[in-house]
Amino acid sequence: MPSLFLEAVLLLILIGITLTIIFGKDLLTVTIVYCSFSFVTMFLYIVMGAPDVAFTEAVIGVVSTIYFIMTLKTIRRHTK
Amino acid sequence: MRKVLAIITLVIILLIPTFLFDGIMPSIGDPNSAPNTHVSDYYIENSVEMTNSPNMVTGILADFRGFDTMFETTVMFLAGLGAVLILSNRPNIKKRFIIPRNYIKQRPNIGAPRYKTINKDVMITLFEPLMMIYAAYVYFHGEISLGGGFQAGAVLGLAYIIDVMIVPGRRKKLFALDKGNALSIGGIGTFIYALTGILTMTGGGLCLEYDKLPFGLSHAESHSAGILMIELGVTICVMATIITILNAIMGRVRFDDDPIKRREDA
Amino acid sequence: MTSLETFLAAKGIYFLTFLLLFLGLYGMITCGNYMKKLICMNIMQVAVIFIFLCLAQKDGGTIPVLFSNLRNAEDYINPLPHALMLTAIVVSMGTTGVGLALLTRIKEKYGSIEEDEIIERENK
Amino acid sequence: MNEINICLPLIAISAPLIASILIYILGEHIGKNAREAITFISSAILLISVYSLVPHVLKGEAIEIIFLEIVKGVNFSFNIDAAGMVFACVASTLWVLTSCYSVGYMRGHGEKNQTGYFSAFAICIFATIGLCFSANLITFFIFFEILTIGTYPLVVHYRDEEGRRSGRKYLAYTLISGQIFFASIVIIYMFTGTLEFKAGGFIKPDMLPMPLMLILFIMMVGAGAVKAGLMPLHSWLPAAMVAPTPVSALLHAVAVVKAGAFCTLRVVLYVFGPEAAKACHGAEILSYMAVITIIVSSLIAIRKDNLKARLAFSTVGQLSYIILGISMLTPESSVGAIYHIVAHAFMKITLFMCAGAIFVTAHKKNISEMVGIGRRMPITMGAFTTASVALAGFPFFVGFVSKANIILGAMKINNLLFSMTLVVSALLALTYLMPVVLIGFKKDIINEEFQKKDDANLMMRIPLVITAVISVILGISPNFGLHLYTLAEIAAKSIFG
Amino acid sequence: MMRNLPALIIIFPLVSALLSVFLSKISLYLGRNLVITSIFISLALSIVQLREVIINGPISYKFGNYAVPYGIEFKIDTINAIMLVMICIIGLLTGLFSTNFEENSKDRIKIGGSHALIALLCVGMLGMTSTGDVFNLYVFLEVTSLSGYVLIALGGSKGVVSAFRYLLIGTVAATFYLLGVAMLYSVTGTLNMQDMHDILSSRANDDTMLIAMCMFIAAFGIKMALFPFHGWQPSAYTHAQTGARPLIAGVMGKIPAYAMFRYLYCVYGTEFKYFRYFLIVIGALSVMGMIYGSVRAMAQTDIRKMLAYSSVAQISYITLGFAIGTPIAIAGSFLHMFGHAFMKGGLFFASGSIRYKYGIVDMNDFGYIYKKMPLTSALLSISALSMIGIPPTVGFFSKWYLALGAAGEREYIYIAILVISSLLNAIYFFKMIEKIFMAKDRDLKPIGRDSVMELPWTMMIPIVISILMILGLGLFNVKIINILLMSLGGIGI
Repeated sequence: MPSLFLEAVLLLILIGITLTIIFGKDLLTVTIVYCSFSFVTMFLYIVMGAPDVAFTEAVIGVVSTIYFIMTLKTIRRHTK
Repeated sequence: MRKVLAIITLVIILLIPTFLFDGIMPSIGDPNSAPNTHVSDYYIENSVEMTNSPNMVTGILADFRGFDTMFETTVMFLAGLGAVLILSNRPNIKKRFIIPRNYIKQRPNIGAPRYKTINKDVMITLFEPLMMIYAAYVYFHGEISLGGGFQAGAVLGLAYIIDVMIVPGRRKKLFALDKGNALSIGGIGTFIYALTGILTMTGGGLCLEYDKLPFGLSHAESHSAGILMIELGVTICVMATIITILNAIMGRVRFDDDPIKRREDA
Repeated sequence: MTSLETFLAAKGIYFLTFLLLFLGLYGMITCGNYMKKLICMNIMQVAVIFIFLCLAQKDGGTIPVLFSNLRNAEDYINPLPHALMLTAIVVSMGTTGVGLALLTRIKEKYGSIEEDEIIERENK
Repeated sequence: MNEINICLPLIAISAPLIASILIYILGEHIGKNAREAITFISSAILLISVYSLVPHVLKGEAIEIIFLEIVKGVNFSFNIDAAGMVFACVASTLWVLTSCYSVGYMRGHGEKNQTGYFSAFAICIFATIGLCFSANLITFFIFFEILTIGTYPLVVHYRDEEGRRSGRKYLAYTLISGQIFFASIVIIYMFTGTLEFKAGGFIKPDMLPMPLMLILFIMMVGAGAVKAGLMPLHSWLPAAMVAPTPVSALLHAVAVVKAGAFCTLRVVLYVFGPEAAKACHGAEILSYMAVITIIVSSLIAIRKDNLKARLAFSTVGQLSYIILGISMLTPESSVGAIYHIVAHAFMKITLFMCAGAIFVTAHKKNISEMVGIGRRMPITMGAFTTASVALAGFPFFVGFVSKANIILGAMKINNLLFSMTLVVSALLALTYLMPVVLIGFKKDIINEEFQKKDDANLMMRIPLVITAVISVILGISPNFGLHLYTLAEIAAKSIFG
Repeated sequence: MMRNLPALIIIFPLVSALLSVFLSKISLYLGRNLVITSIFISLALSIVQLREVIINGPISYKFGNYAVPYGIEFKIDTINAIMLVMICIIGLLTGLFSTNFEENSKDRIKIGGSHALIALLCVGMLGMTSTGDVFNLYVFLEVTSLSGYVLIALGGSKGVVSAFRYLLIGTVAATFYLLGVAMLYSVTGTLNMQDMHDILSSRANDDTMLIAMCMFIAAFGIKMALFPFHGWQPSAYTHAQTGARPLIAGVMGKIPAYAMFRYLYCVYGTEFKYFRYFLIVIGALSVMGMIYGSVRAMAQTDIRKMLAYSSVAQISYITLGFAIGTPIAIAGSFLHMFGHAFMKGGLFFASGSIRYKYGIVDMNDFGYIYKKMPLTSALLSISALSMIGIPPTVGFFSKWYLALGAAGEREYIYIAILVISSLLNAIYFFKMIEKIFMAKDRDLKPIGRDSVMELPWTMMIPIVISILMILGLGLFNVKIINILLMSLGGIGI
């Protein structure tokens, strides 16, 4: 089943994104990268055959990114 | 302490391959594995007839496991309530907005950027109604194809967010909700869901047994009506909660074009 | 089925998912910044959702929306985990919302969201 | 068995409890007269109801009352037998006298916290009466712990640093032993399936493996031994001397230490029984401990100048008589031990009341300051002399009756060490008490303070005279009034068959 | 009405909580009063339900009238029927109690909202207790946790940080739980507990089950603050909102313990291959927790923190009973659960009242409080004695059954630990009693509200009921034990 390859690739991308998030210093970058994380996640859901979940994740990804950015406005942007 | 925990976690990460020898989890895609046979087959074969919803996920979500969804909605309301209560105290006076009166006349939308372009105006005027129509479509069509109450509510909430954040100055906002009103609406949305449960009970059935809705409908109709009712509740609640949390957090945000900051700059 | 596919189906995907999960946990533990902790928490939850959806997959199945020509159980993938994970996603979003509200409040009270600075100010 | 007889024990037990609650709730509002009135009324009710139970016990009627199932399989129940009856008679009699004395002492001394004092006192009596009548180990343990907690406010009566320290010491000893007692009850229940007291014991020697049985025996006797102040575990008792004298009187003569001795009695003779106690060698160990305690405590007492401390170490020694009598496992010594509960109560309470009276009237604590005090307080010192002589075991005093029985038991098992110990300790008792009397009545050195005759006030004088007189009367006729000696004999007979 | 009892018990507080904010906008105290009334109705219904269960046996309530493994099922046996009553009582008392902490506030959302949170916390716990579906349990767990986070966060600036830490670790717990559910689902393909048990006993996959159980122990351990997972708990209990603290500290930790019991004995069952090892692990954790919690509690002077650490020790009593595993010990665990809810709830009611009246939380300032607040100090003393295990309070009897169970299994080490733990309890609780009755008079002045009575009646009622329950549960424990044993036999222990 070719979709398994796709899943593996997407998961590897997600792992890369996660590493970026863990070791990132700029919170805005981290937040934007997290937005892309949920974008890739959405693809993965579709590949896994769960369009409903993917739809929800798409909407949620937007909403939570907005929340994160809003919060980011109140706090210092750079971290140690 | 943290370092020790980190090392432990790393060790666990390295140990995962050893845990995952064959047989711990079923092979992906195996049609005969346990999760794909026992309850799953029953749902696939019967849920469409029993719930009158071609989208099996919606059928399960809203009908078989409707009680879960009731509390999922409650969790959303709870999140909104929590955000409002946590941020209900007056912010520290130095960090508060002190908005000059003439400033309000000039710029009724605090969060809006100073500059505006025709592109954004057009985008918004195009997008907002489209999003709302799409939300309505998602809501009504949820049981037939993808989507449902939650997605519809989230899209509606997003429409509001865009309205708040990007609408340029002069135009009136589509709907202005402060966080308290939004919260009340969220509560009422979830209440509609609970009310459906109560109605089925007054009709002589068990909780969320849509066949017993006291409207005198047939089996298929009553299930559709029940699912629509609860999806309405979910939609309202999710929309209101997204707006609530947004308002609660935005009350504390200091934007770049905050008048005080500009005064400081000058 | 090639051997790689068999490996992926039996172990590979699970391995990557678990790796993601524990990376999230690792991030939650090591990151000193509360915002990054929250993001890592979300990543962890997503990883669990992957595991559920992996369980739902079925060879030769299509998405669980009724097509008039397909009536058999083996034609559709398992819809139950999808319904569960919808709920889980929503719950995780609620948690994130509350977490962000707390974050804002912490910043106001302590002037920082770095864990070591907060501990320093708490002990003062 | 008619209904009145079932009611009587209930009245006896509930009277002090109700009194305590009433005093605690109303105490601050109604003033001290009403408070004392409540104490007197309830003590009179208790006295009458306990006394009227005596004839039934003498007739051999069994009075059993089951309230409710307190834990699964065990009832909260009372069973009134001869041994318990002896202790109940002593406690109820002495409550009346001590209350009378307390009133005098507290007023004479102008004490604070009197509400708490009278309330806690009544709780202690409640627990003691409950202990006497308990039919099984659970009920017994409940009252045992109530007694522990109820005594604590009395020990820390003055609320100062010293009081708190001795309170902590008291709690450390009693709570630890109580918890160990609890653990052993659980294990015994697991092995035997019953907890009902039975004369002669409900544990058969083959029920438990031997080392476990010995451990259990030591654990259970330990609880009683702590309260009774057996030697390595006694140090809370002198520390608790910081409390007011009526409290010391209660601790030493009436409730707490007697409860410890009574606990040992119940454990050795009613739980393990003579056979099992002998089989596991526990009784043997216990008796040697008691011998050491008797000698060592008497020697310490001689060196103490503080009168109350001297009396405290005397208590430690005298209580070991009871334990020794029990652990000899002969009928005669058991009679002696049970009767010594009565004897020691009257003798020691007289001594303590005298010490308190001297302290309140003449403000003297140390023996060396009391030269010639007999001139000022002849009645008090007269009572003191009587009790001292009785404690040393002179014939025609109450101490003789019990000690003679214990020595008889020792002779029966041909143990020379025990007999010698008893004789030597009687001499030692004379050694540490007679100097007080002699100093008190010394004539050659004239102390200005003590020239005028000015005895303690009436409320304190009456009780100590009564107890002194009783300790003489009981010495001449051990069965006077309540047939306490017969009761002790009945108890021993039921145990040894 | 009668057949819908299990659902109604949950729906009443839920509806009131949902409408509370809205109604507060109409009239200031309307929402709050509705919440209290609805919890009272739930209490009445749960008592009726308990009677039903005792007479007619376990109730199985199917939502939507779908057959068992397909829909969601509520399974009510006598154990959780009693627990429902307990949750409702403490919830009601807390609802009454917390009305006093918002008089100065005219913020309508806050008045309606904080009571809505209490009601939702009750709803979450009621649901977790009665559900028979593993995923439904997760949803209720989240409802409970979220309302818990917010109630903790409302307790001031330190509360916010504690709430955030609790949120992070609580979400990890929920994620672990979900992971465990995924593993069990991969073996069984069902989500119903009873169905799962049937399938697991016929088609066991021991390795997966082993990992899943580790996940469950970690998840519930975090949620109930079992020893190595307790890190969030002391500061969270300390800084939670004063009005809601009795509910949070008294009941919130017990429900995950019950859930763990369900997994151990109802889903896995004693015939599971590694069952003995789990019992040993849980027993070891409990033993360490008892000692650790008591030792830490001794060092505290803030009464709230001392009580929080003592909770770490007390929750271990409950898990110890599960680890012993005989019916009598498990019944003792549950008795301790009920008893401790009232003891700890009572102690927090009392400390909250002292804080309400004099604004103090440090025990060194408690001098002569017994003259000023006799009833409160009576409650403090009785609860403390019960914690130590002095008869005839309930703490003694639960310890009795635990020790009896341990003796029956010949686990003498557990008895020794029980004894040591109660002595350690005695050390710090008598420290508190000394402070109440014997410390120097500090000339405390009531802050603000001066009244004839010791406290307002909404605070007196919880205090009096706590005293009565501690003594009543102690004296009539056999009735409860019999009811509990009735169901434990049905589970097959």
